[in-house]
Amino acid sequence: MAKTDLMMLREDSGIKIIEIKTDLSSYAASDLRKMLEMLLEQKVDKVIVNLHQVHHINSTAVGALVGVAKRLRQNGGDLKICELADNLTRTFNLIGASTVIEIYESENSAITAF
Amino acid sequence: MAKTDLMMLREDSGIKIIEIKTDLSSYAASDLRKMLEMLLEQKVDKVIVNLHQVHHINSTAVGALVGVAKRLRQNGGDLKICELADNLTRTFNLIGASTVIEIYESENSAITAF
Amino acid sequence: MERTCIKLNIPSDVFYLEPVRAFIGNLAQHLGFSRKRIADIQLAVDEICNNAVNHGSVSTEAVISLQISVRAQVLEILVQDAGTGVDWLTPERLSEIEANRSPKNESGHGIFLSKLLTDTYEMRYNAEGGTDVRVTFYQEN
Amino acid sequence: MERTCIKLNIPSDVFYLEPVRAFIGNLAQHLGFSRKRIADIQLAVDEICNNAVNHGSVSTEAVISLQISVRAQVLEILVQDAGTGVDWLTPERLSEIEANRSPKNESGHGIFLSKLLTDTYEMRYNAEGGTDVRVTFYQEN
Ligand SMILES: Nc1ncnc2c1ncn2[C@@H]1O[C@H](COP(=O)(O)OP(=O)(O)O)[C@@H](O)[C@H]1O
Ligand SMILES: Nc1ncnc2c1ncn2[C@@H]1O[C@H](COP(=O)(O)OP(=O)(O)O)[C@@H](O)[C@H]1O
Repeated sequence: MAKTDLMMLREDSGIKIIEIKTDLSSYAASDLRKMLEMLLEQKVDKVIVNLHQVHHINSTAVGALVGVAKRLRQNGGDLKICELADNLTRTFNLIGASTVIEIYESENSAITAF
Repeated sequence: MAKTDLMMLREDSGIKIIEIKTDLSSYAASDLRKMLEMLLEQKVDKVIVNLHQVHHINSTAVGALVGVAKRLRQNGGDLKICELADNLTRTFNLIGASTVIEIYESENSAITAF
Repeated sequence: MERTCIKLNIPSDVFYLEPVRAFIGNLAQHLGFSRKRIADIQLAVDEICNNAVNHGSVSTEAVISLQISVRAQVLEILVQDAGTGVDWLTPERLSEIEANRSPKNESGHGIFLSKLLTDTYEMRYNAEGGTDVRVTFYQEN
Repeated sequence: MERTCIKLNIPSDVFYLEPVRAFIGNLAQHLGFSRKRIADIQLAVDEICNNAVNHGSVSTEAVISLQISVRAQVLEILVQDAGTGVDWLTPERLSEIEANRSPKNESGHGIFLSKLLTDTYEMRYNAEGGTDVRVTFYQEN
């Protein structure tokens, strides 16, 4: 089962930026989690996840983002997310995750917030 | 079962232009056929069907377009189609309908061809 | 379900929840649900199916069954799993799940979300020893 | 079919072919088929299902059944209808359909197209007196 181009990893101002290219249900969330674990192992401390191409997210994917954000903060880093479609913002709000994870309108504002 | 915004009818240089807003499988093809029948009853003779928002077409919908094109030609009019995605062009070619119905890259070239 | 229109059986694997979501989204759209409501329906069904796969199945050999009934103004969806032999569906366990839910937790949001996003929500054991979750979505207009 | 992964039953109504197409498209995409191939798969299945609805069913009360099997590099789809009591599937009738096909005709392109777009194509009567159409799509790479 081919998983190509699910996400793209970039760097800007010393911050790792993950651009997600697919909907974030449980199927893709496991890859997201692996990618984030890899960054944690590499002692990366600043991560931004850009969600502008994501049309659907579920609680498993939200949980993966929240979990990594908490672990990065313990080392003085953080994971911030940006460019959420309305229904994604709604999902984060309903879960309450928008109080646990920082959400930005644009990638630039997420970068400058670090 | 709600069918809203399936197609939009415009007029340009005395030509009726139907812009299809949905995939053209059998479900929507029946509406397309009704719309075309209505134009035939109104003695309209020049019709362009713009397919730029259509991602899928099947033989039923192609048949509806071919049928109306033939009837319009009997009265000196025509139905031309334009702005087909690659897979739509492929479907017309496989059926052979591209030899029976005139296909244009842009709406403008279809208009000037009348 | 008085009139079950659609039956959909998939292997218990999150891979297949992707086409299921596409199916449900397209169906809801053609039924005239709003964009916002379609997203809610897709999320609720995703959460319910995820639980069926992750908690209600012994392996990917198990089957998840969806029954989708379309009536005037009502979309009803029943998701059935075969269970794992564990009795989990007790009022105590459900209260505990609810009480333990916190935005800070990485998991435990699925039932909460799907209850929130549906117009009716029912959970019960089925004959196979698994769980049935039956939800409905009403059309506003 | 050695391993039937997915079963999908819908009422015999072209309305439901819309979500079916979304399901098949999403599945083929996740299996790694190319965009062009996905369009071919969706068109072939659309044509086959249309025939099941328009020629192989007595009414919308009839059921169209799809069985989709996913194996390494092969997507196999079986479409079954319940039939209308008419014996149509004879070599003579099939030759006639083929001989009569013309680009100028409004109909009669469905079987031609679906044969063209599939890697294997098989049509036969089923136990219910309806028609089974079984097709496969191989992955190139
Ligand atoms: N279909 C099911 N079969 C068995 N247990 C279930 C099922 N659905 C939910 N549960 C139980 O309820 C708990 C809470 O589910 P949920 O709120 O969706 O959060 P999560 O799935 O993230 O744990 C699960 O951890 C599981 O123990
Ligand atoms: N599933 C089926 N059950 C009964 N008859 C069928 C079925 N599929 C095809 N046919 C017959 O074959 C003919 C040709 O089908 P097709 O090539 O798809 O063109 P069309 O559907 O436009 O007529 C149909 O008109 C019908 O008589």
